[in-house]
Amino acid sequence: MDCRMYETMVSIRSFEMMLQELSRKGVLRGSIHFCIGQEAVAAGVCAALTAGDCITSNHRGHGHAIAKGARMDFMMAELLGKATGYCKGKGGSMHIADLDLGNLGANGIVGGGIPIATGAALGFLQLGLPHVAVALFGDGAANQGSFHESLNLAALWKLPVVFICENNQFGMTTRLAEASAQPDLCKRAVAYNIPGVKADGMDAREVRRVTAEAVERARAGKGPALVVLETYRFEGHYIGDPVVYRTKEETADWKARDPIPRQREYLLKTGLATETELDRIHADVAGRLEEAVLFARNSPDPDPSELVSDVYSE
Amino acid sequence: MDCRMYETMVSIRSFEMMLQELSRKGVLRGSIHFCIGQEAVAAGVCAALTAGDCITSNHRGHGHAIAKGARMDFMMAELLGKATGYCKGKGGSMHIADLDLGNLGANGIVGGGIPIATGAALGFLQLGLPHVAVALFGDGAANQGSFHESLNLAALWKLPVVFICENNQFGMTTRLAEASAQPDLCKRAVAYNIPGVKADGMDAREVRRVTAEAVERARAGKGPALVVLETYRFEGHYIGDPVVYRTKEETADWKARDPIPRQREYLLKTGLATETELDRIHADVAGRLEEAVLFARNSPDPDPSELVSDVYSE
Amino acid sequence: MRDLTLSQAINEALAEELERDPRVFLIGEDIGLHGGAFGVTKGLFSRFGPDRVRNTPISEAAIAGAAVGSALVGARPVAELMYIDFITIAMDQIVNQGAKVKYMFGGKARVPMVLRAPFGAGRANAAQHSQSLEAWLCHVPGLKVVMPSTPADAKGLLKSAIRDDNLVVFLENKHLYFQKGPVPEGEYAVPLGVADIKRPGRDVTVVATARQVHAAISAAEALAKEGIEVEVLDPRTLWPLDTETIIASVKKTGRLVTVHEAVKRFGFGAEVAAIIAESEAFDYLDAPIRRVAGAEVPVPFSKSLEDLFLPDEHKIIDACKAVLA
Amino acid sequence: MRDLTLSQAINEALAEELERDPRVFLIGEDIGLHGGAFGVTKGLFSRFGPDRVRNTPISEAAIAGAAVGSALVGARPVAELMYIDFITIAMDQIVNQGAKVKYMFGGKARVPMVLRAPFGAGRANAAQHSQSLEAWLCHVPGLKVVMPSTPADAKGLLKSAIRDDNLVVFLENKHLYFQKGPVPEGEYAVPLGVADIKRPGRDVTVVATARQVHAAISAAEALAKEGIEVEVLDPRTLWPLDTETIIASVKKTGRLVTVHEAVKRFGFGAEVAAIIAESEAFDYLDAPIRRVAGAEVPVPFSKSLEDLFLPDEHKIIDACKAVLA
Ligand SMILES: Cc1ncc(C[n+]2csc(CCOP(=O)(O)OP(=O)(O)O)c2C)c(N)n1
Ligand SMILES: Cc1ncc(C[n+]2csc(CCOP(=O)(O)OP(=O)(O)O)c2C)c(N)n1
Ligand SMILES: [Mg+2]
Ligand SMILES: [Mg+2]
Repeated sequence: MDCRMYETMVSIRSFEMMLQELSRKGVLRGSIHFCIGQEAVAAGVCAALTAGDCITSNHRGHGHAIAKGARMDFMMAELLGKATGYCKGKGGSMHIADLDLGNLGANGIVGGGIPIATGAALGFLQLGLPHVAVALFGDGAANQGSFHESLNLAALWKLPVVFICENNQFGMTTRLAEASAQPDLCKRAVAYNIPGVKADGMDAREVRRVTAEAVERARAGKGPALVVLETYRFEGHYIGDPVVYRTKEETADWKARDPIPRQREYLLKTGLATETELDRIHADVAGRLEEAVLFARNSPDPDPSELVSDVYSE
Repeated sequence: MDCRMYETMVSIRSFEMMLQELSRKGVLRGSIHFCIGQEAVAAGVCAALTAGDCITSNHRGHGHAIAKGARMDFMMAELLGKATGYCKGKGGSMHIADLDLGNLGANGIVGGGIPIATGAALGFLQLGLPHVAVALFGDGAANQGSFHESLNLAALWKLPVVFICENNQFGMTTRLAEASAQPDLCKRAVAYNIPGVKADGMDAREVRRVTAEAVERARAGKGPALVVLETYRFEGHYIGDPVVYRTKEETADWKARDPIPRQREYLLKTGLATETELDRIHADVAGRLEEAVLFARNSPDPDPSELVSDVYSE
Repeated sequence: MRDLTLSQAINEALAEELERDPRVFLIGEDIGLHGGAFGVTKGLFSRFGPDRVRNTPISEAAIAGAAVGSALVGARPVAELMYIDFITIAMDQIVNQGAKVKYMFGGKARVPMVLRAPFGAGRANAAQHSQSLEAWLCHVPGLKVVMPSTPADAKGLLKSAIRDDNLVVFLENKHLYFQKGPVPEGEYAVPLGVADIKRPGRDVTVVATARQVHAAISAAEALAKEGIEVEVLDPRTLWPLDTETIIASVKKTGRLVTVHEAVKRFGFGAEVAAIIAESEAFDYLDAPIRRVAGAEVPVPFSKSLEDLFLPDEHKIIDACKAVLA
Repeated sequence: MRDLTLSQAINEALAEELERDPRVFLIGEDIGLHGGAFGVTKGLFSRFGPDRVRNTPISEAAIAGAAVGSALVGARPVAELMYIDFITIAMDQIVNQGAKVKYMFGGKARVPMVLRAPFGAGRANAAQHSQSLEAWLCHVPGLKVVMPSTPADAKGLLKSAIRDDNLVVFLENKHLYFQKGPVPEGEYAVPLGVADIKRPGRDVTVVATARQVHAAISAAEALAKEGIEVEVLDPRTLWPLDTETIIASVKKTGRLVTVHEAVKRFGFGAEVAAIIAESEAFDYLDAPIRRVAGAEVPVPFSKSLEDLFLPDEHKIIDACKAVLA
């Protein structure tokens, strides 16, 4: 499990670094939001879920998708707008989904996934399924009305859903304290009579631990919890963001808490893995990524007929 | 002041009892929501305001309007859809407003007035005016996203606004605890880092006191507060409501706390008024009400040309 | 056949579908014991229990999201908005999520849900409780929009809507709730996307929706006495729209009048007029098209003004005469 | 005259109005130091300070409400939605409150506010960041809707919008942000409700909006080489709509093509087509109307599909030839 999380984080980081490279080459189009620095959240949260559990993600969703088991080749193809992509090229970065894996989708609407996760949890209840839904959203999204309405409904009906707020300290260029009158976001749980937990979002094991607790509670019918994970995005909000809103020092401090070396040290220290094994992980990921890029680049554009298909189900 | 509040409550009660009579006669059309039983909220809140301060009201707004100084004749004419009504007959019960008096309007959208009051407070700030805005809304409205977004924004910017939740225990037919995961609504203030105050909404003086505190705090630039006033509507949600959702006993218990006799006793006990004076108030109100009904009934329907006027400002 | 009100017909459809498919459930404000603001769900709470008939807080965005999310994982929610006017709060979940996920995800998602809501003016409910907002929804690829005019259609269309794998918005005219009409016994469904000629005629085509279908029929009966034969066409489903039937009718009559309660501009009538003006029927048009619709104002409260706001038999008669002049 | 981008022209209008009237203020997400997602408000925060240029949390309903409420008490807010797609969250405050209060209150309220938002496809932003939703807003009595195509118009129209006492929705095409055009020095305003003939012609009228005005002009230039003279009409304000100018043009040319990026059905083109089909110009029409518009799908991400989604010069040329055939 701990090695798995390491691999997940390495995959996410590598995937996004590859995107940066492709972007520099001018191959990438559209809005791309990197989660570099936040990998422990995706890896830790998804490590606490079992088959059948589902997530809703947001605009910063590559990590969530990979952690929930998405294939890098289909993701890469989607990002390049190819017919072989997760969404046949119709969705792009902000709409990658894999319903079979329980990823109900990234989302371009800040706060848009929170009611959907709540609804998925309700659906599980209606269908008698033992699954849990997890909503992943940012600190900025917590100021949307959808957050409030969903948490209240979920708490009221004790729905099997966990609300994970990925507090990376900013909503776009706006610092948490400039957007949220209560900067200690987990206190918002008081408003819904549910547990509010804060944890270190730069530590995958800690993330997994608090998520697992909340997930098992939810699965047991005890209702939702709000989990706030303190983290940081190392990159700008989007490609090309001049990042005028924070200091180099602050970013450097957070980079010192990089979740990947941290997990590496832990694995080595505890003997859960050797240097060789970890290097093999890196090599494996690099290999798969290389293939993913090849696959994506060699894939065809969507057929023109695709423009009008998939609007309605038969 | 204490006599004023008494008169206000008597006016509201009498006005609505007259509406009930008119309704039985089949003269009233549309949705009418009575606030009988809740008069202390309207009277106490508005008694804490000064000229220039404004309120936003909701669908149960007759009391708020009267307490903010509305004329019963114009109100009655509006309820009968007459040209002389507050809105020339275009608004009806759910849209009575008097901007000159600082009543920014009743509202047909549950939760719809909360962002507007917040905006009015922002407007005061922008224009350098020393006024305070008060949002009056129900326990049900507190589950709308607009509540969350507005309280956060107001708290963040320390806007001169007070949020008054008139907790009459029900949103339509749904009991507070069936709608709100945190039934102690003033705890929701924690989510916005603002004071949350609970008070007896059946006691006009108590209402005035807590409101005045919050209003002065807001006026002093210290930001908003959430004030939850515990009250009860003695009537159904709307005319014709079969009221299947509560027991006669519960209603009787609350009726025993009727704010009008309570204030009467207080006035007599403290010698602030004599029986004769209070009876005169009743007689005055009855007289004005009689005239209001006459005025309304004798007023003309709106001219057909009114259909298309007032859509745009020149 | 027995006579039922539109409200009873919808109630029956809901009961039958709740019975038939355990994945179906209802969700909305005060739809439980109370049976909803218009009593449409009356009796269903007692019969199917609180898990199948779910009373919510006043949180339209969460209701819509609960429906979209549960539909995504395989449930079949039927959500009720107390008035269509409140879709303004639920719009993001309906438009940006429910309507689009299938396409955005390359076809992999299904959102088998129905959003029911009453609409329309004429009940002194003023500007925030009287709107007809179907045009907004028809403008959104991914949504289907249904608007029945009779109890029989309502029952059959609602059953189709519930069984449909798409997000279907089902719009119910408040006045029609209380109007009776014959409803077949036993199981049947009315397919989505098929118009119904409610009255055949050769002189002018009137495309009317919901309550206005009845006004159009009255107008047609009055005009018949003057020898004018009006064809009253009820699209029943506004999207997908049965353009073929409309075009065929206009080719036959050479004249078109559209009628709806929504504000005229940018309404359903505009789309029908445009479809005809674009189509082969254009060459058959003998006169300009006429649109009869709600006035271009927020709905007023006063009866005298609200009556002026609304289309009615007389306005339809005038329009028919105008296109025949 | 100097050349400015549309973004610069809007920035200039905002700066001048902030300077002129202390009641004017800006409110929106990340519009402060950052200058908004498209940099339109760049420099204004430093110049006018945080009280006049207000950075908000991500709360579109509260932003809209803050604007409506402050306008009601006499301020003159200019609110920015980062993308028009997010109006789905602010819809209640715009439609049920801001647009209707004046009428509901019998004329006593004023809501002097502007809601600015970028719209349109073609930037690989997919289905939730590429919509053109003007038709929804035009369907709402009480709102005005503006959609400029050139920097000069944008500046002049925005100044009129800010000085208008109504809720004006001001829609800015994302692609145009970066296109330059001549903008007069000094003070001027372009009145709302007046169309502009961007290119005169006698053979066919093309009513196009925003970016499509430029596509229509390109099409007109190409067709001119074949001897076909296209009249390109830019309504500039979609509501109130300058129907007179449109009708006069169609009476002259006898042929009509409409062009916009929004989905065709229930779009602006439908209303224009209906207005013509209803008007005296009907008798002058020599051919069916054609609507060129966005495809009837959520906006796809992939460039190859998005290009197909969008109208363009070639589709306009084809439509013109079709109505001339
Ligand atoms: C409803 C809505 N409003 C605004 C935006 C524009 N936007 C995209 S991401 C973003 C910041 C979101 O902040 P947060 O939720 O903290 O997530 P983060 O980007 O920090 O991961 C904003 C404002 C949007 N996509 N949707
Ligand atoms: C957005 C919206 N949803 C639903 C309704 C229907 N409705 C009108 S009043 C009401 C109950 C409101 O409860 P509360 O806020 O507690 O006020 P109360 O009626 O108890 O005074 C409901 C559900 C509405 N008018 N607006
Ligand atoms: Mg963030
Ligand atoms: Mg209540």
